[in-house]
Amino acid sequence: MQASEIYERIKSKFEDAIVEFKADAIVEPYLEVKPDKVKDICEFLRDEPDLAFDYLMCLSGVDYGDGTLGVVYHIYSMKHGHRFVLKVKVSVNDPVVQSVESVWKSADWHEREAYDMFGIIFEGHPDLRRILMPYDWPEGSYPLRKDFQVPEFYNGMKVPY
Amino acid sequence: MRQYFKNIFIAIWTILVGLKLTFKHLFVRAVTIQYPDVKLKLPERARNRLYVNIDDCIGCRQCEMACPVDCITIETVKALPNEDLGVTSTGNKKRLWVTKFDIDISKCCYCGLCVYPCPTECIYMTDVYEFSEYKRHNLIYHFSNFTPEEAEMKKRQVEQFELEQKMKKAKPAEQVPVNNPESGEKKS
Amino acid sequence: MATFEITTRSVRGDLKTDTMILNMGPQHPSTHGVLRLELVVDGEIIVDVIPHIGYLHRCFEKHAEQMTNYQQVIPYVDRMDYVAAMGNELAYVLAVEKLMGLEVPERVQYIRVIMAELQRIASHLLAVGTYGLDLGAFTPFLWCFREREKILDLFEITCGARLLYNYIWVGGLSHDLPSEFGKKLKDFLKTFPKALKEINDLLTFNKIFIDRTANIGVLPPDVAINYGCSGPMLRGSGVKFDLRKNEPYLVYDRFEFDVPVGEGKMGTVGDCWDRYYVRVREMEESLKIIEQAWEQLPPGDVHSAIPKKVRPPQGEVYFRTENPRGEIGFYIISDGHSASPFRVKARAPSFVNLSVLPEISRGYMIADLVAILGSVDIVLGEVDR
Amino acid sequence: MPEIFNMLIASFIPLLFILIYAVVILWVEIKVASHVQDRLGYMYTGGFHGIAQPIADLLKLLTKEHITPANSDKIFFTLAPVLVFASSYAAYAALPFTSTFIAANLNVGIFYIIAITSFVVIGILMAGWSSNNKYSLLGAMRSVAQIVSYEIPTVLSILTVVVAVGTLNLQEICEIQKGGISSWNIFKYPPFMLITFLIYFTASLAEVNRTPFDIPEAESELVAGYHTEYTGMKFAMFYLAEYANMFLVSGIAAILFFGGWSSPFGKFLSSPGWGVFWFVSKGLFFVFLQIMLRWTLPRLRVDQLMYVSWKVLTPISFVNLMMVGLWAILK
Repeated sequence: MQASEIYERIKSKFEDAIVEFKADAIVEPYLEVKPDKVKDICEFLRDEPDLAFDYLMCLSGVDYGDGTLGVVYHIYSMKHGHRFVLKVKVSVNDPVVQSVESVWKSADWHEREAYDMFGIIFEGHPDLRRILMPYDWPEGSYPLRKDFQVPEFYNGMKVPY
Repeated sequence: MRQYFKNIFIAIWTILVGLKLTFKHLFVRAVTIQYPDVKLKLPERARNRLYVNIDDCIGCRQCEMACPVDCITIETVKALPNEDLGVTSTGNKKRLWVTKFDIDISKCCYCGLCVYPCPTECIYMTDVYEFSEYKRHNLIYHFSNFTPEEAEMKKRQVEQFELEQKMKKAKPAEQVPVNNPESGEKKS
Repeated sequence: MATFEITTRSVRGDLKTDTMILNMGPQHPSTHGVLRLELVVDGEIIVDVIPHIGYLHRCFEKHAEQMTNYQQVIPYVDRMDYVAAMGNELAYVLAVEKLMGLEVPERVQYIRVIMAELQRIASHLLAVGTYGLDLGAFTPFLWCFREREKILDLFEITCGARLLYNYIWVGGLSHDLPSEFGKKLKDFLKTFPKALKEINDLLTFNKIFIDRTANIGVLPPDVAINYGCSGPMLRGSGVKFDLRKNEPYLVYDRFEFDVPVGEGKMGTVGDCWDRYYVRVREMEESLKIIEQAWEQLPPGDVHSAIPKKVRPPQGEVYFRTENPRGEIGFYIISDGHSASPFRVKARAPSFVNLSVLPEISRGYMIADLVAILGSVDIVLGEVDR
Repeated sequence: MPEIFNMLIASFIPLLFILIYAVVILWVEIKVASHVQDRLGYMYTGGFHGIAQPIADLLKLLTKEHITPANSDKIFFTLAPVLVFASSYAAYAALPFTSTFIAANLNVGIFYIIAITSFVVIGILMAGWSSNNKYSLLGAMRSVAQIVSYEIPTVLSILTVVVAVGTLNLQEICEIQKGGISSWNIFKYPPFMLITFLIYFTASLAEVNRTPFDIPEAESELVAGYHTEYTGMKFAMFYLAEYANMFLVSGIAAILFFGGWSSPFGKFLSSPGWGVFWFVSKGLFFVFLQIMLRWTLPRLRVDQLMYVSWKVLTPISFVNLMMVGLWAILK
């Protein structure tokens, strides 16, 4: 199924959740949706038999550098062999996105990573801890954000050595 | 019951098959070599220790830019108009004194990215792979012909020259003679 | 020595017993690196597994943003899955090329296929060997290494490095194949099946090995898909999904090869033995691909399409390829004006595959956990990036 | 006075044998391992194929620091390796090296050996418990379960031989098999004695914690099992005990099934001096077999180990015992 058809299907069900559908984006079209509806949309995408997006390829956090953070979902259907890109944008001051952990289990660690690196809070995630950074990494410091400053000292060690 | 005895039989059989194989390998020629005594010849493309032929370096900093781990540090000083630095073996004319060309080989990741952009092919990877040191700072290789003091002197010379130039620009005077043969010997 | 049933929890009755927390790793012989597993065990039976990762985190994604151009990211990409560096480079380079809309010469594509498949064999050899090591068989490990050395020699004569190649470049390759490559490759293709048979005899079909791995760590296909597993992990569960077949990239659609899937030959579909055997069979299939690719290899120049400056247009791409460990994907955002990527996200197969570990290891014994972890075949460089 | 002197000499000879044998077998083990794996192993120390490397290793172990973990039970921690080594050393007393030398010619020699080697279990449990390390404890628990359950098939198979030869005295068992290869126990009551031997050999592998039954020290699961925390000479004691045990079970196998010190050619080369040679070389052959098995097989899991013992070896050895007994009565 083509991306535009998939978009039509989503539009017919979640008219109010859609922010933007960019059909002419370079390489792949994507659909931007509202962060508080993403779980419902994902559930719909997974459960609808002719969409059947059962495989979450990748979930990436992004810092766009202009005060917005984003989450990008690349999803794939093992059954039909089609793919789709969903996007969510939130402001850096209130970065709350619905968790899709209950839809695809693979989102579990990916969401933890996005939280760890960007501070995006996934609402409804059962175990939102840091995953790659050490547990004693300072609260509120998210290394992949564009405004991240490398600390001068880490645990008494000078950076860079 | 049949499965039970079959299992026992398969277990014994596969163990015997394995034993036969390992026993056979007792007499197979070893593939390892006795390293410090015997050394393999490395292929010509082997990427190991970096080497810089400083006589050919024109100080273009291409390698420094290409390095993904920033292990190369280059400092250059502009040659005075009266100094002739000669040409490299590839025929490029040298215009800069390379007062500092340090490679911190302990940071080097042996990717070889610095080798390709070099216009005079003066930086390349050799097949030397034994260069462990007791002190970490010994792994910073200084390829430049200048000692720090000489480099400092050179820098001051140029500063002074530029100052003079500025002064001269302010009040133009006769040309400084180019191609002073003595200053070409300054190197080393 | 028949297959045996797993009891999930010991019977307690009136006896007061307690679970014990056992720290496995970060320094442990069978965690394949610096993985720390917090095991909650009831005697020898595992109640829960909590993986703690990040000990090898090297900020790959941050590094990639800090580079001055796209080319410089490649050495960093190498270091993700350091036993299958060619595959990582391939995925990254193909993603950038797709973003730029770059066409590469046929010869480059064929050489890339040969390299990627050789790398797959090398990586699977390591996986098979260390799996034997995890289960106490030391000899197959070194036999596998002996074979792997031959592949590394091939890589060394081609690009000068044995492990971290920086060979596949955007638009081309760093070197063309050397003249002696063909002869050495043919030697390898001739001797490898024999070596593989020896390993099969010694390890794969050994009764003790089968008993240790069959019916252990069963991963049903729907769980595997839901957890995003890929590669031998997914195919071991019987899902016939291989990106080389399903989403052909390079010139994979021109070769004939099978996609081996787990068949439950020794136990249940999706157990450790299936995952292991899928890897062994994949090596044979890779051999087939290499043979065909070498025969069809066209002449040409490998440098002709390398662009002077890699500067993709504004846009983003998610490109995935089949690495030895599964689907490796790169999500690259380019802002259009700078020469370095705006954001690179690596979807590492081991990272995703590892997340299913707690799900499939509950109720087994500590010795089984080692077997399961070995069959997942993680590389910590890739898990932590 | 001379009696004590004699006893000292008699006890010293097995000790000397163990030490020399351990050094040799350490070297053999490493060399076999490396050649099986297509490599050379150590080559430098002592000239020919690193012949002096085991001695260097032992010296290194002797000079290493003794580390006692802070929270360990110090008395047991120190005592455990001694106990493990002492029990396997004590078993050598009843081992007939040749027709004229046996440290203690006991009527119930084989019974004594079975009894005294059981002490190893206590030593291992002490080591695992006192280390205050979870891995050690798990290893010790496995080891105890393993040795206790494998005692049964071992004893049953030994009992089968005893039924066949009608004595518990090891020296007499050897005397009976004196007439060359054809009179060895292994060829009696075919095929039951052969099966008995296989059971004994398998069970003895488990008794000495060798692959495929090395789960107490399974390095990829339990790091090093019960001796994880041991260093220096204490560790060397465990090591020595393991190798001493290896020869012990191999020696018993040689005595029970392969004629012990008797020559395979009947009267030819059967003087007491040659007796030592035959006995040691038969024993070493089985040690070699154990080493080969170690570098061939993966290891079993702890419950499969129990399965092998209780559901395979024990019932079959019971059947064997009965058949041999019946046959002996009917004969």
